[in-house]
Amino acid sequence: MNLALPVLVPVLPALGAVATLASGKRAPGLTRPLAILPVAASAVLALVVALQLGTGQSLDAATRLAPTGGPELSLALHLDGFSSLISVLVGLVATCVQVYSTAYLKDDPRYPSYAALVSLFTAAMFLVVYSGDLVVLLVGWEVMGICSYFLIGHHWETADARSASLKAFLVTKLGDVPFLIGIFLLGADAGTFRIEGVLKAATEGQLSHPTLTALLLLAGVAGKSAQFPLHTWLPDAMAGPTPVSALIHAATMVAAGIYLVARLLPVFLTSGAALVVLSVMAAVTMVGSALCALAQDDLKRVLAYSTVGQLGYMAGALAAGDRQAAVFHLVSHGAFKALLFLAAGVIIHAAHTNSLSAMARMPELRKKVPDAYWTMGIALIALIGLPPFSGFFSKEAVLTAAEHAATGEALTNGLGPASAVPSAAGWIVLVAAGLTALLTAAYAARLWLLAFHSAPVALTAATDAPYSAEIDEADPAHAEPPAMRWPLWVLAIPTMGFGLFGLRSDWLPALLDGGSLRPALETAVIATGLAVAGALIGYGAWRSVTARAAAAAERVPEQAGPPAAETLAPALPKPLADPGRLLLGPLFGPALHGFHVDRLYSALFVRPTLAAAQLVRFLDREVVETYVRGTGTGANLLGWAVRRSQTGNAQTYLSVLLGAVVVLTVLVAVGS
Amino acid sequence: MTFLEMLLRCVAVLMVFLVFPLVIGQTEHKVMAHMQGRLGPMYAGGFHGWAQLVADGVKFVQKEDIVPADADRRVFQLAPAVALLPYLVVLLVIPVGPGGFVGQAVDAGIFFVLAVMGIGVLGSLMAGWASANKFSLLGGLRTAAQLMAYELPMLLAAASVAMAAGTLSLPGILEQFEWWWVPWQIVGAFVFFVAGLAELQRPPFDMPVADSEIIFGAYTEYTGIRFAFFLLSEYVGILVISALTTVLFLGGWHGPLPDQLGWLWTILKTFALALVVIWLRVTFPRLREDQLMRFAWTTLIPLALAQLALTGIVKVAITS
Amino acid sequence: MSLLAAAGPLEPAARSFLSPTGVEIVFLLVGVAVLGAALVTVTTRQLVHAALWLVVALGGLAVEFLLLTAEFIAWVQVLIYLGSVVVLVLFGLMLTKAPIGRSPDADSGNRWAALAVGLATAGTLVTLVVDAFRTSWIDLGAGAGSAKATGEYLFRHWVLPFEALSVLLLAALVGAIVLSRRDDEGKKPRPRPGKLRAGKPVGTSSGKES
Amino acid sequence: MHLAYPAVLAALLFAIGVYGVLARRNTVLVLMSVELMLNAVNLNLVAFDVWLRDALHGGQALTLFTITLAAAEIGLGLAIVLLVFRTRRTADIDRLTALGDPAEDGPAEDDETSDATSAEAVA
Repeated sequence: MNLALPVLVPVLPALGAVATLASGKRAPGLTRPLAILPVAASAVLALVVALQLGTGQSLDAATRLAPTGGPELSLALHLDGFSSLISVLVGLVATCVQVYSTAYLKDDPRYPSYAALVSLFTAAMFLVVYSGDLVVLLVGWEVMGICSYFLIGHHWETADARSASLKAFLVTKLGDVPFLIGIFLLGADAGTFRIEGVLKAATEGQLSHPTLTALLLLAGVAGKSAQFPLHTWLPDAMAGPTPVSALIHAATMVAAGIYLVARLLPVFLTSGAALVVLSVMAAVTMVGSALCALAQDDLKRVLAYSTVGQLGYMAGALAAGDRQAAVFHLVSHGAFKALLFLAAGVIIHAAHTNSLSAMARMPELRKKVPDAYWTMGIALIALIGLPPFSGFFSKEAVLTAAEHAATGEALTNGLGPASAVPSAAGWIVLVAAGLTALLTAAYAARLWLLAFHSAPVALTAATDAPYSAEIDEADPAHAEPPAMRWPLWVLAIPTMGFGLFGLRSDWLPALLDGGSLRPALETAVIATGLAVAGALIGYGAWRSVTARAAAAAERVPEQAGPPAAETLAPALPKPLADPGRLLLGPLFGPALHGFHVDRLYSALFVRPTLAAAQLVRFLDREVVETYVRGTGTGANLLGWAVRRSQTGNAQTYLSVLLGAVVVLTVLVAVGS
Repeated sequence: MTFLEMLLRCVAVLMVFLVFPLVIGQTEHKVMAHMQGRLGPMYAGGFHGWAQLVADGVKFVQKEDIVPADADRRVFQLAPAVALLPYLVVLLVIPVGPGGFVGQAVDAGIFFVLAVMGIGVLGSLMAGWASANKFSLLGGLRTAAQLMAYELPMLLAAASVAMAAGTLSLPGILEQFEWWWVPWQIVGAFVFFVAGLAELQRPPFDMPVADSEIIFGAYTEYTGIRFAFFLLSEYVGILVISALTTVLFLGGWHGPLPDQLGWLWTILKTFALALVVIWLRVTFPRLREDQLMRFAWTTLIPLALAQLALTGIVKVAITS
Repeated sequence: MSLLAAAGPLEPAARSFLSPTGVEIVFLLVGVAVLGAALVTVTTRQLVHAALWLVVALGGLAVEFLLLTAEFIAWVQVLIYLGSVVVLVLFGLMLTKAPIGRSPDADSGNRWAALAVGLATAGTLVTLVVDAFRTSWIDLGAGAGSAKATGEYLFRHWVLPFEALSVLLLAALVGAIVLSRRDDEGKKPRPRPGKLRAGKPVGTSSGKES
Repeated sequence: MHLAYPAVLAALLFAIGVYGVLARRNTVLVLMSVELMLNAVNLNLVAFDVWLRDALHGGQALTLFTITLAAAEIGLGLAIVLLVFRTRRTADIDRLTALGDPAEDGPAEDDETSDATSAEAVA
C-alpha cells in the first residue's frame, strides 16, 4: 500500500489551512475553494485508504523523528479498522461543515481565518487518528485544543464567546496536564512512545502503576471528551458558530478522547479500578447531562448536553470493555449529531434566535425550514434510539456490552480477559444507560415539539426573543442557500442507514475487533420501551403545559390589556410553556444551570486561585516591593548625602583634596 | 669698586636723572613754541623764556595736593613714585662712555632695562584705578594695554641687536659695534624707537591721555607736585628711550672723535633723538585706539621679526 | 655682581644658624618681607592692594633669586611677573569691577577650613624640609645664573622642551584670543577701521556712516 | 648659605598660597594665590639647582619654563575669568557652582508612585 496516501490525509488540510490564511486577504475568491477542496480531498483519500486497507488488517510504519536519551520519538503511522472508520467520519463531517460554512458565514469578514482554522482542526484530528506514536498524537491533540480556542472565540466581540473560548481552553488544559504525565508514565514503563509497544507492554503486564496511569489518562480524556467533571466547557462552547459546534461535537474534538481510550483500551483493562471510575464518570455524565438537557432553553445547549450524554454512552461502553460498541456509537452519533447541529443552524438562521421558547412563539417555523424540520426529526429519532435508525443499533451495542459486563462476561474481543472488567462497572453503566434512554427520549420530544409544534402564543414574541450571538451570519430574509441544505440530507443518509452495518458480522465488526454488534433481544426491548415511554412522557407534559398556556393567554388580555402583555411577555409565557419545568419539578433550576458545577469549580478552583493570586500580589506589592522600595529609598538617601557634598564650590573640593594630601604625607612620613 | 665709588656713581646718576629731563622739558617748550609759533615760552625770565620751566615747577609746587574723596589714598599717592622710579633704575645701567663710564654695568643689561621699564606701567594703572574716576580707569586700562602690546616689538628689536653683538650687556654691545650696524639694524632701530614712543605714551601714541576723549586719562585727578612727577617721568622716559636707542642702534660713544670724548657723542645723539621725539609730537595727530593696536601687531612685530631673521642670517654669514 | 658683593662676603666660614653670613641675613630679611607681603596679599580685603602687595612679594623673590646667584632668572621674574603677570592681574581686577576700598566678601565661607589646611601644609612642609635639609649648605660660588651660562644650558640641553614650550605659548595665545572674543562680533558688519595714515583721520566718518 | 632658608621660605610661601587659593572668593585673587604657589616652587627649584651644581642646570631651566607657563596660565585664566564675568556678572568663585547638585530638599520620596501602586492593589 502506498504510504503517501495516508500521509497526505492530514497534510492536505494543514496545507490548505496555511494557503487559506496566506491568501485570505489578498485573494478572497480563493478562500472557499481552498477551504473545501483539501478537506474534501482528504475525505476521499481517507475513504480510499480505508478501502485499500480492507477489513481485519492493520498497517504500521514509522520514521524516527528525534533521537532522545530515553524513549525515541517517531513519526509513526498506524492504520486499522478504527482509524479508517473514524477518519472517513471526520472527512465526511469536515467536508459537510466546510461546505455549510461557506453559506453560513458568507458575510463574515473573518471567514478566511475561520476556514483555515477549521482545516487545521481537521488536519489535527486526522493526525490524532492516524498517529502511531503517543507524542505525535499529543501534538494533534493540543493543536485541536488551540483551534477550538480560536473557533469558539470566533465572535470575540461578545463577552460570551471570549469567556467560553477561554473556559474551553483552560478546562481542557486542566485535563491535559495529567494526560501528559500519563503519557510520560506510559512511555517510561513501556520504553517507547509507539502505541503498539505500549499496548504490548500493557498486555504483558509491564506497567508499574496501571491504575495511576489510567486515571491520569482519563483526566485528559474527560477534558477532551467533556466527561464529568470536566464537561462544563462544552455547553458554553455553543458561543462559537454552529458549524464549529457540529465539527467539535460530531467528529473531531470530543471524538478524540473516546478514540484514544479505544486505542489504549488494553491499558485500561489492566486496572479494574480505572474502569469503575470510568463507568461512574460515564453514568454521572449521562444522567446529569440528560437532566440538564431537559431544562435548557437554548437549542444549541440542549444539543450540547445531549452530546455530553452520548459521549457518556461511549465512555460507558469503554468501561464495559467493549470498544467496538463505543466506536460504533461514536460513528453513528457523529453522523446524527452533525446533522442535528447543522439543522439547528438552519433553524437558528431562520428564527434568528437560539431560544426554544422564542421559537415556540414563532408561527409556522416548520414551514419555513422544511429541510431542517425533517432532517432534525430523523436525527432526533436516531438520538432516542428507535429502530431502525443508526442510533438504535449503536445504543443497543452499548447496552449489550454493559449487560455482558454486568454478568461478568465482558465483550473484550480478545483485548483482555473478560474478568478484567468488574461487573459493578457493567451494572452502573447499564442502569444509567436505561435511565438516560428515558430522559433522552423525553428531552428530544420536548425539543421537537417546542420548536416546531407549539401554538403561537403571542404575535409579538419575535421582538423580545434573545438574539443569537451569530449576528453576522447569512441574511435571514432569504431562504437558506443550497450549501446549507444539502449537507443535511447527505448526513441524513448515514443517520438512517448506518446502523444496518452492524447487523452483518462481516461488515462493520470485521472492520473492528470482530465481535458481534447485533442487538440482543431483551436489552433492545427494554431500551426501545424506555425510549417510547420517555417520548410519550415528553409529549404528555407538552400537551399539559400547552393547554395551561392557552388558558393563561386567554386570561392575560382581560387582566392587563395588550401593553401589559407586551411588556410582560418575556417573563410570563416561558415558565408555563416549558414541559421540562413540569417534568423536572424542583430539579429544574439546578438542571438549568448544569447542577452548578460551574459554581463548584468557581469555589474549588477559581476562588482559591484568585485568593492565591491576591496573596502573591500582596507578597509582591507589600513585602517584596517594600524591600525594593527600601533599596531605592536607601540609595536615594545615600545619594542625597553624597549630593550634599557636591556643592559645586571648587574651593571646598580643593580644601578636602589638599587636606587629604597633607594627611597622607604625614602618614607616609610617620610610617616610614 | 669701593662703597664710596658706588655712592658717587649713584649720585651722578641721580644728578643726570634730575637735570636732563628738565633740559628736555625746556627744550620741548622752546621747540614746540618755535614750531607752532607760540609766544608764551618767550617771556618767562626775560631772556628767551629761560625761566619757563622754573616757573612751571614753582607753580606745581604751589598748587594744593588734592586727593579725591573716594580715591584709594595710599595707592593714589604712591602711583607717581612707581611711575618714576623704574626710569631712575634704568638710568643706572646706560653706558655713557667707554671704560666703565656707566652707573652700574649689569651682565644682562638690555634685559634688565626692558624688565624694569615694564614696571612703570604699574604706576599708570595704580593712578588710573585709585582715582575713582571712570576716565582715569579707562586711561589706566589703555596704558596697560598699550604697554603690553608694545613691549613685544621692543623686546624683539632689542634682541636683534643683542644677537648681533652676542651679548646682553649694554657696554658689551657698544664694544662690538661697527659702523655698518646702523644700516643693518635700521629697521630694528625704527621699531625700537617707535615702540619706545608708544611706551612713553607720547604723541602720536598718547591715547591713554587723549584729552578729547578721556580728559587726561590716568592723571586726570592729579594736581600739583604729583602731577609734576608724572610729567617728569615722561621726560625721563624720553631721555631713557633716546639713550637706549643711541646705545643699541646708533653706536653710543662711537664717533669721529677719540674715545675720551665718547660721552659727548652719546649725549649728542641722545638729544638729537629727544628732539625727534618732540618734533614728532607737534607733527603727527593722535592715532585711534584700534589703529594703535593694529599698528603694533600688524606692522611693528612683523618688522621686528624680519629684522631678527635678517640679523640671524647676516650673523651666521659673518661667523662662518 | 658688584651689588651682591656689596651685600657681604660669600665665603662659607661657619655653617651654623647662629652665625649667619651677610647674604643669609639679607636673604632672611627679604624673605620676611616676601612672606609679609604674601600674607597681606592673601588676607587683605582690598582687591587691588592684594595685587600690589603681590608685586612686592614677587619683587622680593626676584631679589632672593639674585641672592641665590640666579641673575637671569631674577630679571625674567621681574620682566614676566612684575611687568606682565601683575599688570594682567590688575587688568583683570579692573575689568571685573574691583571696588575701591574694602570688599566685605573678599574671603569665602570656608576660610577657617582653608586656614587649617594652610597651617597643616605649612607645618608638614616645614617639618619635612627642616628635617631633611638641616645640614645642607649651598656653596654660592661662580655665577651659574648669568645670561651666558643660562643661554648655554638652555640651548644646549633644553632645546626641545624650550621649543615645545613655544608651541604651548602659541596655543595659550590662541586660546586666550578665542576666549576673549565676544560672540556678537561676527554677527553685524563692523565699521571698516581706517588705515593708519599720518595727518588724515581716516575711518571716523566712514565708521559713522556704516 | 643654608639650604634650609630658601626651603623653609618656599614652604611657607606655598602654604600661604594654599590658604589664598582656598580662602579667597574673587577668582582673580585665587589666580594670584596660585602665582604665589608657583613662585614658591620656583624658589625651591633655584635653591636646589644652586645647591646641587647640576651640569644641566635642570632647576634653573625648569624655573624658566615654569615662569613661562605661569604667564600662559595667567593669560588663559584671566581670559576665562573675564568670560565668566561677562556672562554672569560676577567673579566670585563660590557663586560659580553650576556644576554642583542643588540639594535644598531632603531625599526625594516616591510617595506618589507607592500610593498609585497601593491604589492599584486595592482596585
